[in-house]
Parts: sequence; C-alpha cells; structure tokens
Amino acid sequence: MKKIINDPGNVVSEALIGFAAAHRDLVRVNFGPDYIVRADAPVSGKVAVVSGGGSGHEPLHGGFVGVGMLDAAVPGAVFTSPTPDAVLAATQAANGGAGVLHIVKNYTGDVLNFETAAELAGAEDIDVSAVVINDDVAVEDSTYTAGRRGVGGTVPLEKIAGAAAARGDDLAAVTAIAERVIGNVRSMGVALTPCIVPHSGEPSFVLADDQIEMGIGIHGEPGRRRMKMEPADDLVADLLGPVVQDLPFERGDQTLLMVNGMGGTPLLELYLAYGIAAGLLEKQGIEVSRSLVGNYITSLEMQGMSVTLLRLDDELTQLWDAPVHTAGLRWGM
Amino acid sequence: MKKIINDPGNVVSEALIGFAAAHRDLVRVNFGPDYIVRADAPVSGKVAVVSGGGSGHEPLHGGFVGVGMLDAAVPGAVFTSPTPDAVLAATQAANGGAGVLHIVKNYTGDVLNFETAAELAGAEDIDVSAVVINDDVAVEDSTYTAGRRGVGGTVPLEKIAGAAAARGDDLAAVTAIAERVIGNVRSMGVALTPCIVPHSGEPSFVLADDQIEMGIGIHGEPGRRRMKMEPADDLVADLLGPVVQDLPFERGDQTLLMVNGMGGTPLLELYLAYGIAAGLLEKQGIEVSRSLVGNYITSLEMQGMSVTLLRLDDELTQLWDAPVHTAGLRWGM
Amino acid sequence: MSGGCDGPGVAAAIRAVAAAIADQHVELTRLDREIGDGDHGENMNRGFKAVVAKLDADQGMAPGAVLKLVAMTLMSTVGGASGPLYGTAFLRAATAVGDTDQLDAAAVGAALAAALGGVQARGKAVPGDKTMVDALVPAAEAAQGDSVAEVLQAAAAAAHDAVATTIPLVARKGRASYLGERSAGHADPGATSTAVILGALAEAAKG
Amino acid sequence: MSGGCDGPGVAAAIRAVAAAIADQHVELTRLDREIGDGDHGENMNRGFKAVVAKLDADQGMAPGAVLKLVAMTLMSTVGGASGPLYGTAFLRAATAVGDTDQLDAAAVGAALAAALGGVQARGKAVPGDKTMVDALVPAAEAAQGDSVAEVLQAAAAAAHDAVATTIPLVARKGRASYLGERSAGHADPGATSTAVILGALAEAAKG
Ligand SMILES: Nc1ncnc2c1ncn2[C@@H]1O[C@H](COP(=O)(O)OP(=O)(O)O)[C@@H](O)[C@H]1O
Ligand SMILES: Nc1ncnc2c1ncn2[C@@H]1O[C@H](COP(=O)(O)OP(=O)(O)O)[C@@H](O)[C@H]1O
Ligand SMILES: [Mg+2]
Ligand SMILES: [Mg+2]
Ligand SMILES: [Mg+2]
Ligand SMILES: [Mg+2]
Repeated sequence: MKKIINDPGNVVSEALIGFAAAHRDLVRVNFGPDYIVRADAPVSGKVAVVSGGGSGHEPLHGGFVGVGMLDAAVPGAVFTSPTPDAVLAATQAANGGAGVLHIVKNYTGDVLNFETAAELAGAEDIDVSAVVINDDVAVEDSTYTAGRRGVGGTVPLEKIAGAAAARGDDLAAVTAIAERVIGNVRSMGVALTPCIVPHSGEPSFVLADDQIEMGIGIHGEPGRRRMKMEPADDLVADLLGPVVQDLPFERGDQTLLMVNGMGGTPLLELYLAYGIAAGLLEKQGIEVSRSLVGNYITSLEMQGMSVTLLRLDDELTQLWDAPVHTAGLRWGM
Repeated sequence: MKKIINDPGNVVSEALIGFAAAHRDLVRVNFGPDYIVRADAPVSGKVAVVSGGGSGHEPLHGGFVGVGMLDAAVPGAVFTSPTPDAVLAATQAANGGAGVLHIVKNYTGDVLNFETAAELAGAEDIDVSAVVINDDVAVEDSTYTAGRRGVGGTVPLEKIAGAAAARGDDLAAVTAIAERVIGNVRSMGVALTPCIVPHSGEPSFVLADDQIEMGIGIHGEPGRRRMKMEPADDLVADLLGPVVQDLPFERGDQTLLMVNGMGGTPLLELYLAYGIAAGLLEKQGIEVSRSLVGNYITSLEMQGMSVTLLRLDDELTQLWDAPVHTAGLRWGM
Repeated sequence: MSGGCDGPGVAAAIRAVAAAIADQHVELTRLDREIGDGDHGENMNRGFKAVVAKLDADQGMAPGAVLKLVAMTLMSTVGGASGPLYGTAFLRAATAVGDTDQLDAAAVGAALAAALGGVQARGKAVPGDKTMVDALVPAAEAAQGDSVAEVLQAAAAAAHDAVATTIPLVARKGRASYLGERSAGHADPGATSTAVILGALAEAAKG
Repeated sequence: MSGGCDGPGVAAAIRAVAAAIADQHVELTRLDREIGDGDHGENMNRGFKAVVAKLDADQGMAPGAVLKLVAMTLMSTVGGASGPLYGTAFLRAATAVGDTDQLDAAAVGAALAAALGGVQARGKAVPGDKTMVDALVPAAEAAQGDSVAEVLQAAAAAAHDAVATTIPLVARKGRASYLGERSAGHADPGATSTAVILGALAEAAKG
C-alpha cells in the first residue's frame, strides 16, 4: 500500500486541515467533533441542509459545502459513518432557525447514527427532518437486505435540496423536493479494481486481472456479480440497462445523466463512457438535458465508474441550474 | 490492463464524442483533424489562445476550452503530440483576426509539431506567437537534456493567458503575460504507481511495492531518482523544497499553490498533501493567497501528485480571479 | 469481578474488555473485510481506547455511571453500524442497573436483557439475520446463575458458541446483506465482537 | 527497386517500408518504453499505414511526388517527436530529387544527405545525442555505390550497425534525455526505426 499519508489513524483530520486551508473563503472546519460548515453559517432564516458519512468518497460530502448546496458535512473515519455527537454539533452549527434537513445515504451505520443525532437535536428543539437516499439498483432484493444503498444520486440530491433551501423553501418544502429527487433517481456502479482503506492496509476485495465486480457499492461492498471484463460499449450498457428499467425511465423523459468515476479511473475513460451512455439513451428516446462527468462520489483510489440518471421536471432543472459555489461543484457565481 | 474502452486505437476519438456531448453548450469538437474549440469561436477581435498535446492528461487541455481560458485545444493520441495539420486547423478555427498564442509544453514532440504548425499558419497570414512552458524543476541539467518539461504550471498559464486575452490584450501583451507566468512558476511531481497507455498495454515503468519515482514527468518519464516510499510529510517536503529553491521563492512572496493529482490518487490524499505544503510555506513566510487542489494535469490512472507554485503579483492575481467557464475550471460565471 | 461488582470493579472489567478488543481487532477487521467493509476491529478498538482514556480521567464512578460513560463514548467514537448499536446496548444496560453501588447476578442478567432490547430496537434485526443479535440472544437467555461470575460465564459461553452458528447464515441486515448468498461461510464480525466483550467480562468476573 | 527507380518503384519500396514497420512496431514500442514513453512503434505504424492508404488512392506519381506524399502523411499522422522529424526528412528528400522520373545512385545519395540535413535543422541533435541522427549520419556517409541498390545497401548496413552504437550512449535530446545516465544500456528507438526503414528500402532495391 502506497498512500500519501502519515499515520493511517490521522488521515481524515490531516486532510481536513488541508481542506480548511485551501477553502477558507468557503468553509470553516471544526475539529473534535469533526465537521465542515459554510463560512457564514448559520444562515439565519434559511433551512440548513446537512449530510455526512464515512470519508474516502471525496469530494462528497465536504466538497459540497457552500452557497447553494450543503450547509454542513460530517466526515466519519474512512468508510465509517460519523457519530451522533458530530452530526448533532454540525446540525447545531448549521441551524439558522428554520430547521435542518439531514441527507442520509442508506447504509445501516449512517441511518443509525443520523437517527440518534436527530433525536438528540429534537431534544434541543431543533426541527430536523431526514431523507434517506437509496438509488442503487444493484441491490435487487431490498426485503432481504438492509435495502438499496445510497450512491451517485446523492450528488444531485444535495445540489437540488441545497438550491431549494437557498431560494427560501421551508423545511417541509425542502424535504418534499428531496423526496422527489430520491423518487426519480437511479444508479449503478462497477469496480475494475478494489481500494485499500488506510488503517486496514489490505484491498477491500480481490479481483482477477480480467475480472470486474458489477453493481458495487461505494465502499467496495460487493455487487450483483463478478464477471469478465468487457468492452466499454457492453459495460456501459450493463450499467445503464438496470438503471433505465428500474424507474422506469421512458421515451420523452428529460434527464440528468451523471457519469461518475470511483476515484482511480481517468477522465478520458469517463468521457468515453458518457458518450456511450448518451448514445444509448438517445436511441431510447430519453433526452439528456443536463450532464455531469467526473469524480464526485468516489471510493478512494478504486478504478471503476457509476451511472446515475435523474428524471427532471422544470422545477428540478431550475434548481439544478441555480448558482452553486462549493469546492467540488461550482457555477453561476 | 482493465480500462473502460473499446478499441485502444479509438480511445481519443470516442472520448471526444462523449466530451462533445457532455459540453455542447461550451465547445464544438472537430473530428479529423481532431480539435476542440469554444462553441462561439472564432471570437472576433480577441487574441485566441490555443494549446494541445498528447491525450491522457485530462482535463488538460480540452477541459480548459471555454470562456476566459483556451479558445482551442488539440488532443494528440494518448501521450503523443498532435500533428501540425491538426494544430493548424485549430489555429484557423480559433483565430478571430487578432492573432493566436500557442501554449506549448516543452516536450520535443510538442515543440516540433507546434513549430511546424506555426510556420504553416504564418504562410496563411495568421499572426502566431508561441510560448514554451518548462516549469519542471526535476530536470536539473537542462543543457544536457531536451530541457525542463512543461508540467503543472501549464494550468495557471492557460488560465491567466486566457484571462488576458479575454480582457482585450493584444497578442504581444498576452504573450508577455504568458512569459511572466512561465518566469514565475515552478513544479515537481512524484509517481507512486505507473500508468498503462491503452495501445501499449504495458505499464510505463515498474516500481516495487515500497518504491516511488521522484521528479516524474507527466507521461511516466522517469524522474530524478527512485526512492523508498516515505510519509506524506517527507514526500511533500521533498517535492516543495526544490520548487521553492529554484526560483527562488522568498519570504513575503504572494503565491498560488496548486496540489495536483496524477489521476489515480484520492482527493483525500491531495488535501492532506496540500495542508502539509501550505504549512511548510507558512513557516518560510511565503504567503499562499490562491490555491487549487485536484486532478488538473494527469497521467491516466497514475497514482502520485505534483506541487506547483506560482509567484503572483496584483495583475496575475486579478487574471487568475477573472471569470472562467470551462469543463475543468469554472468560477465567476 | 476482581475488585468486586462495585464501580471500580466494573471499570476494571471494562478495561479488560478494551484489552481483549485491542488484542482481537485485527481479526475483527479481517472478518469484516470478508463480508463488510473491513473496519469493525478498527472501529471497536478506537472506541474502547477512548473509553479507557475516560476511565483514567474519571475514577470512582458507580456501576451505572461507568456503563453510561462507556455508552456515550462508544456512541461518539465508534461510528459505523456498531457504534450506535453498542452505544445503545450499554446505555440500556446502564439504565437497567440504575444507581446501585454493587451489581448482583440478577442485575447483570437484567442488564444483558436490556442491552439486547436496545440493539433490537435500534437495529431491527432478528435472530438469523447474521448480526450481533445472533450472539446477544443466546447470551441473554443463558445469563443465569448464582453469582455475577456464573451469569457472565454462561452468557460468554453461549455467545462464543453462537459465533460459529452465524457462519452458514445469509446476512439480511447490515452491509453483509449486500453479499446475498456470498455472505454465507463467514462468521459475523459483530457477533464475534460481542463474544469477545462477554468473554472478557466473564474472565474479569472470575477474578 | 523491383519496379525500377521510377515512381511506381519508389512507391513499391515505400510499401515495403510500411510492411517492415508493421512487422517491427511492437519491438520499437518496447524500446521506447525502456527510455521513452512507449509509443514510437505505434506512432510509426499509424503513419505508414496511412501512407499506404494514400498510395492506394493515388497511383502513378513521380518519385518526388511519392516522397512528398510520404512526408505530408507522416507529418499529419505520426505525431510525437518522430512525426515532424521523419516528415521533414522525406520532405527534404523530395525536394532533393526534384521532378525527375527516375532515380539514380547519385540522386538517392543526395536525398539521404538532404533528409539528414532536415532532421538536424528541425531537431538540433548532433551525433552522440542518442537519436535517429546517430543512424542517419553514418548512413548518409556510407551512401556510395554505382547503383541505387548498392547505395541503399551501404546506407542500410551503416544504419544497422549504428543502432548498436547508440546502446551505451547517454541521451541528450528527446524524452530519453530525462533518464540521464539511466538511458545508457538501451538502443534508441528512432535510430532503430531509421535502420528498419533503410533496411526495407535496400531490400526493395535489390529487387
Ligand atoms: N441492523 C443491525 N442490527 C444489529 N447488528 C447489526 C445491524 N447492522 C449491522 N450490525 C452489526 O454490525 C457489524 C458491523 O459493524 P461495523 O463494521 O463496525 O459497521 P459498518 O458495517 O457500518 O462498517 C455487523 O457485523 C453486524 O453484527
Ligand atoms: N531532437 C531530436 N532530434 C532527432 N531525433 C530525435 C529528437 N528527439 C527525439 N528524437 C527521436 O525520436 C524518437 C522518439 O520518437 P517517438 O517515440 O515517436 O516520439 P516521442 O518521444 O514524442 O514519444 C527518439 O528515439 C529519437 O530517435
Ligand atoms: Mg464501516
Ligand atoms: Mg510520445
Ligand atoms: Mg464495517
Ligand atoms: Mg515515444
């Protein structure tokens, strides 16, 4: 394992030091408990949008703190949910009096820790509502599992919920918009290589030289099946097919197409994959009206990608287009 | 080799198809010869800034085409300079009548192909001036080599030259600004792992599990020396030391600090490294007034990083801050 | 417990647990790598190290206060799924023992039952889901005896045996559930850490 | 040349070069991986394949026109350092032979000298820098004889021998120069491709 780190136990806090230094115009970082808030938090009278989860998925979530997106993010240890006290502290720091929306990815750890934090925040008279994103169609049988995982859809969810809060929606309205995103977004990912969690020092799984893991989560959790590596045309079709069928997306739908890298795949390959996905959608009469290509929700240095499709209506499109200024996503300002 | 590609011979053109589709609001892509231009090119009366080089360094250069940065980019095959006819075609497409600046990274291939293209453009009465960026301090002996390579400094160079052109500077002035950036920017990089060029299928070099290549170029060309992997504190000091000493940067200098990933290193590690570099500079009284952290000039899936330091004056700072809207760098609009 | 079942005795037993977790954390992480995300040992070890630091700082607490301190510390340092689950377990145990100065066999049995109730309330897992519940249920059932030592011994033995019973199970809760059939053939990390914790408590109680 | 030294003969010889490059491209790339960026064989093969496609489309050119077509095609398809260098070499050779219909020994010698001049004008390399110049200089010097076949035979032999002399050299131009001392011990890819090209031309000239 070769990583640009010092002590594996300090990776997250040392990275936060760097993040704080690089983005002092944008964010403030609190250490112990660790959280990141907008530099101008709390924004009085605005609903605050707070998310969090294990580290190692950067830019998610800290890279999405700023104007028009998240008010605060709570980074746990690498691939480990943050603890309720940290979520509570971030919730308090972000709360501008209009309530706080928790955006939680559907992993048992995230759900339990955010639930506990919400109870604690309630006890302090902070209005908290929570949405759980579970867009990973790779999990076929949600009755016999912990349910579908939250993956790529988290990025447009945080952007759009943040925009709704920025335009002045109240907590119920921001929550409703967030639920609308969750209802209309689906994703699936594939891993070409594993990643190595710093404190573990061992690959999260082992793949043969010609093997891939189809339907991977964002922590190297296994997917639907191991299979032989295949050409990009087939690979993208295998990812996009289940995504389209699940909602299902239909002829005439307006969509946001996001092709996301898992951290170790060159942008060149992501654009190549985007071209294939866009072509397949065009053939089905599904219109791609917005797009996002790059590394937005990653698994450390894992090679691989995910495809996310969000069905847009006019309001969601407007909220997606609204100005945003964060370390990881910026436009209009 | 597991890559998200179809035929290794078509990687660049298939990626260009995806790039064109994802950014149709921003760019137009020409195929055969391949180049990328601003959607609204040529911008009449504005100096055009054109760059290019082998592919595999994305987002450089195509990801920097747009308002306030490059007017056109010419992507060669992976790690192979583009040919003069392609550079000429891009130059013609970008030329708005006020002349064209070629930004060339100092590699023999890039220099020779751009030189030939400039001769051809001259024969067609297009005013071309060229700057050659050679910021890589890892090349110690430039008399007995092809000279210092152009690496990370290319990114602020393209941004700042593009901003000078956008504010209406004439060709001589844009060229002078570009030379000022080149005179004040220094970089050095390190590879933790090699990368694999698609058509070659073999790693560009081989490193032991605990070995790194210090002073690497952006194509897997070897660096100053092979050495044992070391903690991030030492690694960053080993990169930053030669960079600071070379110019030299001095107490009181205002700088832009860029920590760049080679493509396969997690953002978490890049921020960690940024924190270390910023701390070391602070100790030396060198002020970091602007920063950039992320994957901007990459070597496919190589793990590793580079540090770039640019001495800023008020004008360079203003030009850096000026609005830019490209796929890879965006602010102020 | 070596120092009896007063506050210091409970604190000493918790230190024994921390030592056992430190000892086993590589193995717990290895198990979690097989069917999870490879952090369970690290998570638990981080948590119990923090517990020991707090115990060092604050001595002379009653049993319930010690358990509550463990609960709050695990909750705020472990993270992941196991953090709130073990946190809730210790919190319910603390509530169950109340402010008594001295634990007896009945109190320990009641604490274990309360802990199990807390884990199930939070995590919604039932026996057979391949989670720590599969170790806690037989442990709570077996927690009978005339002395604290006997109760814990019985619970620990039951938890220990339960670990092996999780091997053939297909996970239906937690991260391992995403493996589906592929989760069979591996012991559950959380059930294993439950056995480690109860084993250390039982050892400590023997004195 | 099998078809003589008229235009079709030169075109046939160029096709032979393309075949030889296709044959050797993996080895050329391997050499470039050792001291460069591992694309030289790919670059040259892409270029000469394009040349063959153009020759297929446009038959019946005079020798100079064939050489100019090779030059322009290499220039626009090879890329890298070798593209403009070989492009310039063939362009200067084309200029040197002018619009004659038939090449003789002297014309071939002059073309080779012109090619060398072009490479040096563009690339500024001198002998000993570990580049294609190290094969071109001895080839141009050796290019003597009574027939085209003899001239090319001599040039090819000299270039062939020169490849080995590049092995101990420390590169001072091109990408290999960044290796410093580490570039010694490997043959230069461009010198090798020069030997391949001249070797194929000489074979073709033998008929
Ligand atoms: N819903 C649940 N109820 C009870 N225990 C659970 C539940 N989900 C997970 N667990 C336990 O948590 C263990 C994993 O803990 P840990 O690895 O620390 O957290 P994470 O899965 O978030 O990485 C599993 O082995 C299992 O015993
Ligand atoms: N300045 C130069 N003059 C002459 N030949 C050169 C020069 N620089 C490089 N070369 C030749 O080019 C060859 C490499 O070509 P190639 O691999 O196709 O291009 P690149 O180095 O751009 O990848 C070298 O082996 C060397 O023979
Ligand atoms: Mg975890
Ligand atoms: Mg090359
Ligand atoms: Mg785990
Ligand atoms: Mg090369």
